[in-house]
Amino acid sequence: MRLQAPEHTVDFTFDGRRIKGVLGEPVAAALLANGIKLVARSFKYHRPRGVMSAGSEEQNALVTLGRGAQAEPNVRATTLEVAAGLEVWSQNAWPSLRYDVMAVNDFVAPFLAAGFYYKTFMWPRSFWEKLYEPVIRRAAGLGALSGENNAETYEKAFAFCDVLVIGAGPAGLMAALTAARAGADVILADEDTAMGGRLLREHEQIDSRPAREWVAEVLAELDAMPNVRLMTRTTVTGAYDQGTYGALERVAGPRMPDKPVACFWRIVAKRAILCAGALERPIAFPNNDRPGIMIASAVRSYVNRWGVVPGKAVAVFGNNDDVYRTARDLVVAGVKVVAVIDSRDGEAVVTGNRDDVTLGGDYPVYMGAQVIGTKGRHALQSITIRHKGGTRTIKADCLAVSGGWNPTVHLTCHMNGRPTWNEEIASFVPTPDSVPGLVTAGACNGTFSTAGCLSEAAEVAAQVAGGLGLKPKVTVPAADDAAYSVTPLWAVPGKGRKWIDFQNDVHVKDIKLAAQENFRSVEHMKRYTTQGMAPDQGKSSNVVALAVLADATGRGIPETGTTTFRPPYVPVPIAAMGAGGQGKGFAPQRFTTSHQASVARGAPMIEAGLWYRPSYFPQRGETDWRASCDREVGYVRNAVGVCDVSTLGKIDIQGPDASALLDFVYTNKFSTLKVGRVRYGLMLREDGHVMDDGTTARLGETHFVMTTTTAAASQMMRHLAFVLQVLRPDLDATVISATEQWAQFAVAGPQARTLLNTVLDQEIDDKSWPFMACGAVRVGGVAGRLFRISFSGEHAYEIAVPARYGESLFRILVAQAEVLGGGPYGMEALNVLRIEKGFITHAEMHGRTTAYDLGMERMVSAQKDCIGKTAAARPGLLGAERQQLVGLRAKGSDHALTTGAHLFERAAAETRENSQGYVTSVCFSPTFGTYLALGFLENGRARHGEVIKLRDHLRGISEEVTVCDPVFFDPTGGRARG
Amino acid sequence: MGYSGFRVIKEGLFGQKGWKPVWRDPAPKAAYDAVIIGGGGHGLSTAFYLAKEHGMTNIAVLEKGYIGGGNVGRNTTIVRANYFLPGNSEFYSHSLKMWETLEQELNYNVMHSQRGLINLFHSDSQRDAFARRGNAMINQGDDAILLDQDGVREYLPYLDFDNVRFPIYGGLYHPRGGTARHDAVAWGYARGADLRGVDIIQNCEVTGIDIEGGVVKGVQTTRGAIRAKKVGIVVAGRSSQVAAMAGMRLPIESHVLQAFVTEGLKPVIDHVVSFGMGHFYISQSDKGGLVFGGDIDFYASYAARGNLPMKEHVMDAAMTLMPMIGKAKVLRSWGGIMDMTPDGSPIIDKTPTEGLFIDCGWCYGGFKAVPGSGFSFAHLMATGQHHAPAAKFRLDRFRTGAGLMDEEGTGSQHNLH
Amino acid sequence: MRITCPNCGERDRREFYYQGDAVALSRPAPDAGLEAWDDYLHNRENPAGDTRDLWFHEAGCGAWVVVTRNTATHAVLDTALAERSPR
Amino acid sequence: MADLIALTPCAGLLPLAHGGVEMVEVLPARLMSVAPFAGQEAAVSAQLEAQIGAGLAPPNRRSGAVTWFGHGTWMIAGDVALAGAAVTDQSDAWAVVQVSGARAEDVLARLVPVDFRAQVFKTHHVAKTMLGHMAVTVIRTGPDSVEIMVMRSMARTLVHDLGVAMRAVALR
Repeated sequence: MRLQAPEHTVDFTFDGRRIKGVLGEPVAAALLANGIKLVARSFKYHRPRGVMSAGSEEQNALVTLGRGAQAEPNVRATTLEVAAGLEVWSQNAWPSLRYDVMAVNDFVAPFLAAGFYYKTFMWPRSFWEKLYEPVIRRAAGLGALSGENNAETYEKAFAFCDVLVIGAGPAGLMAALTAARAGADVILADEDTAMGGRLLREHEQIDSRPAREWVAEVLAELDAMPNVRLMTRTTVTGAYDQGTYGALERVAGPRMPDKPVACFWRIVAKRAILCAGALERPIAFPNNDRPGIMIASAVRSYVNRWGVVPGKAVAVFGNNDDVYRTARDLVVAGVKVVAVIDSRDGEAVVTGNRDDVTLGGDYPVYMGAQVIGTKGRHALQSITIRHKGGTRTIKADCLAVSGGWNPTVHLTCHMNGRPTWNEEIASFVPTPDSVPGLVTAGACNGTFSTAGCLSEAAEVAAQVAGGLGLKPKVTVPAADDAAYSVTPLWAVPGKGRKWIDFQNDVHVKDIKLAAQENFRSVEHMKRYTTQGMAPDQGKSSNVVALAVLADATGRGIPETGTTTFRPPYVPVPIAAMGAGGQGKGFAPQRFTTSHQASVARGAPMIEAGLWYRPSYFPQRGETDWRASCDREVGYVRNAVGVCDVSTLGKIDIQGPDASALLDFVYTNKFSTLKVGRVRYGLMLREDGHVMDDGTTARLGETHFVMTTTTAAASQMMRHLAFVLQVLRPDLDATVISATEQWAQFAVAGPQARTLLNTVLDQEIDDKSWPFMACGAVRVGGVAGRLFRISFSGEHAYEIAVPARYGESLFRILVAQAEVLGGGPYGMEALNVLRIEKGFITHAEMHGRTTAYDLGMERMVSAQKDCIGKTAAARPGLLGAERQQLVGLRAKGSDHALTTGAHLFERAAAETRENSQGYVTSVCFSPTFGTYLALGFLENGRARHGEVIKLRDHLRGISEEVTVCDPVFFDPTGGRARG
Repeated sequence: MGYSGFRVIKEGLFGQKGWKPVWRDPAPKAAYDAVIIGGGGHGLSTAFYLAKEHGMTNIAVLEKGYIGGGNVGRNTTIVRANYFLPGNSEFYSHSLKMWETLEQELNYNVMHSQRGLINLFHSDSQRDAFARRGNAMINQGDDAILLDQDGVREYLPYLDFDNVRFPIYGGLYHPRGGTARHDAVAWGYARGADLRGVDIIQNCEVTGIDIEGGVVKGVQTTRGAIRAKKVGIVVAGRSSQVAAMAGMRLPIESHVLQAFVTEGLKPVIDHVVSFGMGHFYISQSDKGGLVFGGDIDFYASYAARGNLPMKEHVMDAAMTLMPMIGKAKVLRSWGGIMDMTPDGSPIIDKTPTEGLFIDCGWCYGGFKAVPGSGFSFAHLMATGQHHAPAAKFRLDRFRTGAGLMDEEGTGSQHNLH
Repeated sequence: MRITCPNCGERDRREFYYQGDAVALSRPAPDAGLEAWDDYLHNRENPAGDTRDLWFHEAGCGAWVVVTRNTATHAVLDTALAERSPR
Repeated sequence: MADLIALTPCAGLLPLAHGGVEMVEVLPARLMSVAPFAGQEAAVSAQLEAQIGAGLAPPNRRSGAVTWFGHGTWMIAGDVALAGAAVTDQSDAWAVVQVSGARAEDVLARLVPVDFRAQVFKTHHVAKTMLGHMAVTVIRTGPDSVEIMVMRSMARTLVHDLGVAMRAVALR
């Protein structure tokens, strides 16, 4: 029911039923306005539930928004804004919200006590996966995901400020105003759709005017200041190190393509002022979970702020003065108050108002009384109270409950802080300095009166501004200063299920059972009963549960302690915190200059260290990749092939100590390398294992260019910087990545020089460019570099030009290669070529192999120290029992080998104990007409010629292979030199 | 007093009044035959097997806080045996076999769920590495199946196969892999140990280790001195501090690993799934929450809480791999303290002090090891002999270089494993 | 988490690569013996409190930074360029 | 003899405009990185001053054609010949874009973890940082404009990421 008919309404649906709501009001308000009490089913017992609160702490009214890919489960109806065409669905009920078959759980509840599942479902053993678990899983859970890919935009952003004010109630507004007027850069964030906090729902005066006028005026002033940023619908979700805060913004306005639904903010603040307010807690009494039983402040919110009356006959139950505030507001709004039940001691039954409440009404007040029962399955019908004169049943369709207030201390505990118990307000308050740079003011600090909030916030903000070197001025308006007096009432004594955690269906007895079974630690109680583990994370219920546990274990609440408050304060969609990751956004894409040209030739592009490289270049008539690959291998072995190798890391190393640096990072010597020559080098990690390999060219006396493998390029830059800055700052050398400057192409094969001589401005010959020579060349007038190196075993070069000419040169080289009977080759052919030659890659340098294992121990120079040399000499890293690199040759062309297979002696059983090695690389070699493999085999170098068994269980392969030297092709290296 | 469905019904009829404490809260005695420092999963299971397998019942578990409060109650609950290096292979295989009868052994439902684990790969080279792993698993007698992309589609149709940064090539399927209810493991072992006479002493922090002439004599605690013939250190992330009490410096760096859970959802993910191009692994709890995690935060930390960059990385990975969970909301994130070793594999060994033993270095894979680690450590403490499946977890392997078990191949940098 | 790069000022942790204990500033001599190398490569003080570790401003200026930090609170107490730090 | 055709890093990708924010490619004629050897900074700075009228800029700053480019490194827009420093041609290594418009700051705030508020990050300030997952250099070139440099191979990702942010900002 609404107090006034709204001027404009929009239509939305709830479970398919058309509802009229006011744009922007909470869906919960619209449902209540339309008399809808039953909105949800609870988690475990599927009990009927209604709207309980008016904020993000809502325990009951969780709904699913939308259908299909846009469906969002577990949305709080209390924060979801009404918009035209919204589709809202109830959840966790089948076939319907009203008639939910799983409600049968409620009838067998005695057998489903806390932790019952730990004690049963153990027999027979296989039934857990087959029967028990599927049934439990289907019954559990709340809303459902659509199963479709997220189709909406989310975003992330960073923000910086001097002062972050969290919460825009009276304290937050005052703090922001004080800090901003002093000149601080302020961000004021509030999770509500409008700022003002509690003042939006209460009848209060500030500066002798309605508080809402003061709010509007302050907001106008803040909005006009260039140093203030106002962020509504923004919940600060977590406090992190060095003043970093996470915040979730629900982006306002209608949804449209490309427009984010939500933004996850990383806010960096020099200081923060927490003004997060307080949450009203319920009281545990029998059947306190019926639709229609609400938190008292929520009732005031719906009535005062949204003009919605949640009932026709409202009772109010509480242990503090807010019961009178609630009754007063209801009366003012013209709602019938049927009873006020005040659990505190006082005159037995009075009519009307108490002295400290300004406006009364015609309702009975029961002092020292408690609600001991309620009726109404789908909506509250009556309550039964016990008062000094006996018990009495009162007809009511709404019960407003106030168990006192819990300061919202969460953020102060996100960095391991523990809150402090405050006896006076019977709740926890923040422990100062729990989060460096964060201070607290107002209700979250246990200061509940409006006057108190304003003055405390002004004072705190002034201190903060002062700390930033600003000169704040404090002016505090006059405001209501009502004292807060609460007499704790956690659980009403007597029989019946008294719900504490409404979402997880935890009641008082569950907590007592936990204590009885010695789950006395608050963490044990939580984990055993699931108290506080539901979507609201115990925001309203944890303190009540602690009190019940304290009582059950004969301890005080402070000794009982709290569970740990963890971020996020409100649940954050994965899509928001992971915004940008979907699809291709997980990592940057790196493209070579020849990318388009390769794609145009139909090459499948595969990922290699963030780069994309062509797998092979298919031609008409080729039915599989092998055919293309074999042809491309043939180009290189018989004519000439062209391959983009720009992705390999190229590091420019200069300086007086450049050669000393190389001597230190490589196992072999580079100081002896002549200018204009290239040398292959091997690098170890400091722990003695091989890190990377590559060639380094000496361009000048103090100038080298190092190549790294594609995958290790950035690691190598870090490593070289580490050497120069950490290990050997005495070395005077510089390292600069030049990877991106050059487009570099391998030109390999017997016709390589012939091809090059068609593009180079000046022809080369074997004399001017012998094997392992390097130097400057010109291509069409453009300065380039030429290296005579080979990763295929053929006469080969790598030619580099500035990247802007990369695509052009690639096209020219390929065209010329084709003239010579060759063409481009991709990664597959490159791999075959290198396996045939026994060249290693990271398949062999997988981080567990040493130079010794690879047969390269002679590359470790005895004449100098280098990284990893000492550790590589550890006794355990040497010896015949280690697995050593070998070649493996299949019996014939139809005997396929596979990578990842294990190696056994021919007759050995295929067990772990007998596994003597494994296969790291395999190819079909068109050159040899058979499969070849590289692998590691125990004592392998001494076993050349032995026939062993290669076994791949996964792919059903068992083959006899002959162990041989890893260099299958041209072992003397004549072709590369020729 | 056994647990059974029958008793659950009986107690349901009589107001649950008959349930007794799951473990006692005894005061510490002046002396024990052995004390275990650390009441986590590994410590409790060590005590249980000392009592059950070796008849050592005059023993105590000393826990500085509440039992099960460390990593056993903070992990993402994955149980698997998919290692490939000798040492790890036989150990985790043994541990998984123990999981398969754990409920019956403990008379406690730890909800071990062999729902299957799929490690996805996204390149040929990853496939090759997984093939080696899968073959090693089969050599060990465990199960592994290599799936191609279509094979993965059959099990995990909801993944994003199209238009993604790292297309899914296939997966290594480990059908016996799965999950368990983590807290229940600690409680079940505590109950089992307690029933056999073990004293579980909570809120009892060890402040010193008494050593005379190279022989351990007992420990100093916040609840007084306790003499003991044997002392076992099983304190995970705090290993360096406790070992320092015995003058040891360990090859361990403590790091924070974060984990995440969403609000409860109807069943949507039926397996354990891990991404191959960034650390991300996920399963759905029986309560409906998506439980997932990623890599450690990479900086040494005892704070048991992490920061945003790794959280975001994990969520980014979730979005690229399975964007259908984008609308699921993260309810809670937390952190544990991981005892990272230089090769990523654990240590179960004697120490230079006679009678003092150590079980540590589980990095972030300790949960699935709980039964095996307790069994093997109990064996070592009781007999002085290394239990065969854990015999390679030696402390001196780093010094000598022999028997390193570097599954990641990242070398002696602690945080890279 | 934010770390003050001696070159760039205060920056988000995500720009940095973490290596580990600053023990790397004191690399043993090649002949220092297995124990010294074991300590250098593997064994760590691993304090639950103040520590010195090495970070690389990888997505920033490329400086290696020695960070004095508390591992229990994550407070950053001091940062300095590694190349100028005492060994 | 070959006739090579040049392509720019962002060829075919730019310009782009959304909501008043514009992104265009910047094409410096020549980029040379300069890393002075030990103790040579002053001498190198003096040579630069003589050759191009600007010495080595302090960290996080651009002065004239000289942009601080990280620990011990500067990027010179122009041709220089220097003694006492490593000089490396980087003319083709970087994709450079300019993002300008009243809400350019909002666009950057979606991608870069650096404080770009005008009073903090002023004209000719330089930040070596990251944009999304990429290492970038950001230089403020005016009240409403910045220059962003990224490795050439990542030009497409840079343009894509900035484009997404520009559209999102435009719809706010």
